[in-house]
Amino acid sequence: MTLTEISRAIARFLGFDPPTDQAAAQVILALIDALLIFGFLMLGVLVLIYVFRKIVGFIQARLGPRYTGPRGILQTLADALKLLRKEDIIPRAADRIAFNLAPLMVFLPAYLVYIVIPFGDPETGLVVRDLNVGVLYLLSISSVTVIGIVTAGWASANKWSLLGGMRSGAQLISYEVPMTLVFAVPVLLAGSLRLSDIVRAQGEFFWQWNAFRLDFFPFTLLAFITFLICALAETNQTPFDLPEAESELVAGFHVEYSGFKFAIFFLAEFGNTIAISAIATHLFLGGWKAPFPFLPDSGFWSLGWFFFKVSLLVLLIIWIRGTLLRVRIDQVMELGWKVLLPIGLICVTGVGLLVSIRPSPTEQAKQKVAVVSECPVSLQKDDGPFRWCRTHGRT
Amino acid sequence: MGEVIAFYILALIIVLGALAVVTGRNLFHCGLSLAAVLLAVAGLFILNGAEFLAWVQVLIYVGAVLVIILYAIMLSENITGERILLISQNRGVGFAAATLVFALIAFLGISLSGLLAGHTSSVKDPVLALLEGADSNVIVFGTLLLTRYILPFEFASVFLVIALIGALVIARTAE
Amino acid sequence: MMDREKLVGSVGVGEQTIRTETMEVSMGPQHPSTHGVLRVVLKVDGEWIVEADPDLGYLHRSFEKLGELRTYPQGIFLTDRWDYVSAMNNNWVYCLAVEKLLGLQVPEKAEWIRVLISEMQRIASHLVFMGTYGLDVGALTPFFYCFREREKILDLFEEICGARLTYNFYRIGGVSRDVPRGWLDKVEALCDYLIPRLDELDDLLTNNKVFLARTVGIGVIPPEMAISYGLSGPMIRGSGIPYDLRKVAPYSVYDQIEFDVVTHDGGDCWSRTWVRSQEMRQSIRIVRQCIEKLRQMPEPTFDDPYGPSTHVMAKVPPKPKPKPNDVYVAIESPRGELGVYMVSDGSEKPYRMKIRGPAFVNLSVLPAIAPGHKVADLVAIVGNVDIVMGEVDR
Amino acid sequence: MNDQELEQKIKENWGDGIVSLRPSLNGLEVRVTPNIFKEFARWLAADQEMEFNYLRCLSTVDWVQEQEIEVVYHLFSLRHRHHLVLKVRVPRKEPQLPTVSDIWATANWHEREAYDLMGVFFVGHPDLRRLFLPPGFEGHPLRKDYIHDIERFDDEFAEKIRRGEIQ
Repeated sequence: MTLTEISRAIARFLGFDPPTDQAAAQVILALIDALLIFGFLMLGVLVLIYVFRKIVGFIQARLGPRYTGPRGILQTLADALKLLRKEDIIPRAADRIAFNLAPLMVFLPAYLVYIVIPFGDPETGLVVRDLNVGVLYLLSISSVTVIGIVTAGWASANKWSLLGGMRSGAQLISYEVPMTLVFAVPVLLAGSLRLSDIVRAQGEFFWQWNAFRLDFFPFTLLAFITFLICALAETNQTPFDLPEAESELVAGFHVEYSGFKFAIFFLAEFGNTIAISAIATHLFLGGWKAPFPFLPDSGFWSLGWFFFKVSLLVLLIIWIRGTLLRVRIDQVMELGWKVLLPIGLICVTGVGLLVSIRPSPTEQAKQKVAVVSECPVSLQKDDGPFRWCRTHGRT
Repeated sequence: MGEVIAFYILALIIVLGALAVVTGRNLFHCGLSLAAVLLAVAGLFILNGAEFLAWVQVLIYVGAVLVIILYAIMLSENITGERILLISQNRGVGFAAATLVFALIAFLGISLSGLLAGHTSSVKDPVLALLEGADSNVIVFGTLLLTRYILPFEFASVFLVIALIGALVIARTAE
Repeated sequence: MMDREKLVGSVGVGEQTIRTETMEVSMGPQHPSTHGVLRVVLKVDGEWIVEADPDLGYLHRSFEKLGELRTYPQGIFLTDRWDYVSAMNNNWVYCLAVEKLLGLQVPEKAEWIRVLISEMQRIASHLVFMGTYGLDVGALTPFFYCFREREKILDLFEEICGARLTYNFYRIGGVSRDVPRGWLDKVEALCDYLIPRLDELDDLLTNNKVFLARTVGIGVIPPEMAISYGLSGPMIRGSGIPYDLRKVAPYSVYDQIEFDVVTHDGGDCWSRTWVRSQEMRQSIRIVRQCIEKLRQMPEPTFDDPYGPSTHVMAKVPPKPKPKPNDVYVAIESPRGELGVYMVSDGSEKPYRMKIRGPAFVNLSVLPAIAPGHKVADLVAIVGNVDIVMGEVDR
Repeated sequence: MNDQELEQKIKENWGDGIVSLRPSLNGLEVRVTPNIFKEFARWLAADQEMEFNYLRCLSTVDWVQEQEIEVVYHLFSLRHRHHLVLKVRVPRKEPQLPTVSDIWATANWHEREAYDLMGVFFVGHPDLRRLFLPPGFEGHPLRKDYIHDIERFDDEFAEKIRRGEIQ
């Protein structure tokens, strides 16, 4: 059963038969999709936090949660409930509107990125909307987070949170630049901005995946590493957890937040961690593909492979968090602008040159795109390409 | 039907947001209203089938330009003391000028669209003809940018590089 | 270090300059990395510190006054609370001062036990430093490792005096009890256990690339400045001056013990951290020598290991009344020169007791070295002073 | 230099200002008058053979019977490794002494502490504020005749805070 089918089944249960009632069905289906994604996000974050606590506990020679539920698996839930029950404090000097709006502005992008991420092979329908500009969508949506963080820092009327918000904004913007550059590498290789196309453009063997592929060595590997570092910075993970560096800025931009709003920030942070791992999986690690062609990777196997790779990346992030310490803000900036940006440029230039010299993979990709667009199961129907061109260019 | 409803909702957001930007008293709220306007404009682009443009709009205007604006507000406003209040002084003149500019743009838009429609209907564009079968407007867009509109495109990039170097030069003299 | 004009900052071209405004930030007393209740009033220009003014007294408990109101043996109970991370040293310096006023000779075994325990306390204290300093610069994991190791030392302390934080073990004229049988073996086993752990800690923290990036060149104290500010302990040794009271003015039996005074010329936060990490190894060396020595001394002759023992305790009257005199006694505590200036007027209570806390003096250099650094560096610098507010405020 | 040599040297260079010179438990103890104190301290720090560059401790003792406050400096020379105890007494009614924080920076906070708790005014100190006790606190608690009226103190303090005189 696929995501689409689940949605349709629920819609049918609610009394909307999709084929007959088009407009309403669309809305209902979209809502159900949104709810499913939200459910996935919540569940994923709950599991992630539990795993995170256990693994960090293991690294730090302690036990982690133990008592709430079997092996402490309900601890996160208990904490979430605790946070929801807490008093919601708004500082007197705070800008109430912006203060209340900020958590939403941070959370929504973290939530919206899941729309384009295929959770497995899109042919089986494990994606909400496989947008044709998926990569661009990811970049632009995640760039909105900065505004939420800056607003949170400013609206709290607290100097620490202002400093934290400013730091965070500076960090996110700085790392978006090299990140955008290395995003271009898989796009160049696949000749498409669609995430599923990027995955399809990667080979069947694991050494043909973007991160390890030998024909573009070392540019793609460099791009992958750069992406990982940027991912750490974008999700505020150690060693780039300066925006909330508790030993310097107390808690950074969310120092004045409590209860539910704090929970939302927390949710967004961990949601982003999963999302960025998923994006890295699709862009560089062959998405839902098995490492060897003789291993099954269709249908629900694709789901399994995808989550396996995402988990590996998340584990890597947790491991780094348990090992490294925090760098200073100027060192963060230096790394971003003086090291990662040139590396990103080199990667893009190198891959671009190699692509233009070699027998064009773009052409192959185009053929694949054509094949994909004929796929009957694909939920996404592309709207008219650049309507202006079409209407005015023809006839 | 759905598109029409979406258009009116977006238009409402744009108009109200724009009004909030120019009449708001709290500078920071003005900035946030501007964000809403820009996002709604991106929504309009999507309605017109220009996804690429829409997300680039979000990426650049919301993710970069607006953040710079918010930074400027945050850094110049004294958070411990009184807040800076934005009071428009020449409302009448401003309104008149805005109306004039709006009328001009509307006139140009209407007349130009008619002109273009009449013009392009007779000429078959070779580039567009080549791309007839493509299914993603991104490819059309990219191809057009790097073939037909290569000169403006390169012009823009050279301009940006000049601006970048200029900013660096200004920043360096301070040291 | 940048000068102040540069710090306040002016950006612009030619004649036109934009002056940026400084912001006053109160760091602490409720701040995660001020080690208790230190408050630093900061003037910052963006992230740059222009001025740092420590505000003390949030943990002021007036021990000097309280000391005047207690008899000499009663005063020992107060000492545990000065520097609660290395309480044994506080006990020691207080007892030393009273013994010196009384002209008392401490039994040799007691001296060796004192040295042994004091060095173990030094390791424990430095472990706390390494852990919390890791926290300050953003590394959570070393904290747990350090505290795991420290627990083992505290377990051994618990075995000899029943307490884990406020020991009250040293007494005027010796120590309260002899060490139990088999305890020395446990200490030796601990030494064997600790050496690889310290190496691991160095790998994890001291020689970590990010740690180096955060601490090298930060909070540099030139040697002249260190002397002028009267810094002591790792703070002055990190500036390359081998000022260690155990060598410079040996007390107890330190003149019979072989060890090296660890110094580093860097003068920055990393040097001081490195000095501490090496000092732990030197302490282990001293502990081993003490064990060696104590093994040659008579075991307790009675069966109850916690019973009274004359060979670790000199004969002291229950209410000692030293002749009117004054004395300044200082020992090398983990933080540096911990001194007590004690004036007696012939009564059973000290007339005046002044505590010279090493962290207090070490902290006084902060306003001089903090400007020109970033807020994050201030955390690194304050953490590196290894302050214990109980002793700074007293 | 050992204590005898130190004594010799001080006797040679300083006449009237020296009140007493005697051995103590911490080496040579010199008591000087407040008049020559600053000059003497400067000489101790600067003289090549003395070079007392390290101020170990600065203490104050309230001799209430003599109506005097004694300020005690424990000095140490890192190069020559000799110790010296420098004592100076000031009248209790008007305890004033020139600062030595320009000679030994250690004295900066120690003098603030002494001012805070004992009420000795160090003339020329760059920043003579209370160190431990809050600004607006009255009296100097380490003096022998200080009586802390907790209720009066609390009320007055609360009142001052309410009026905004104290932050």
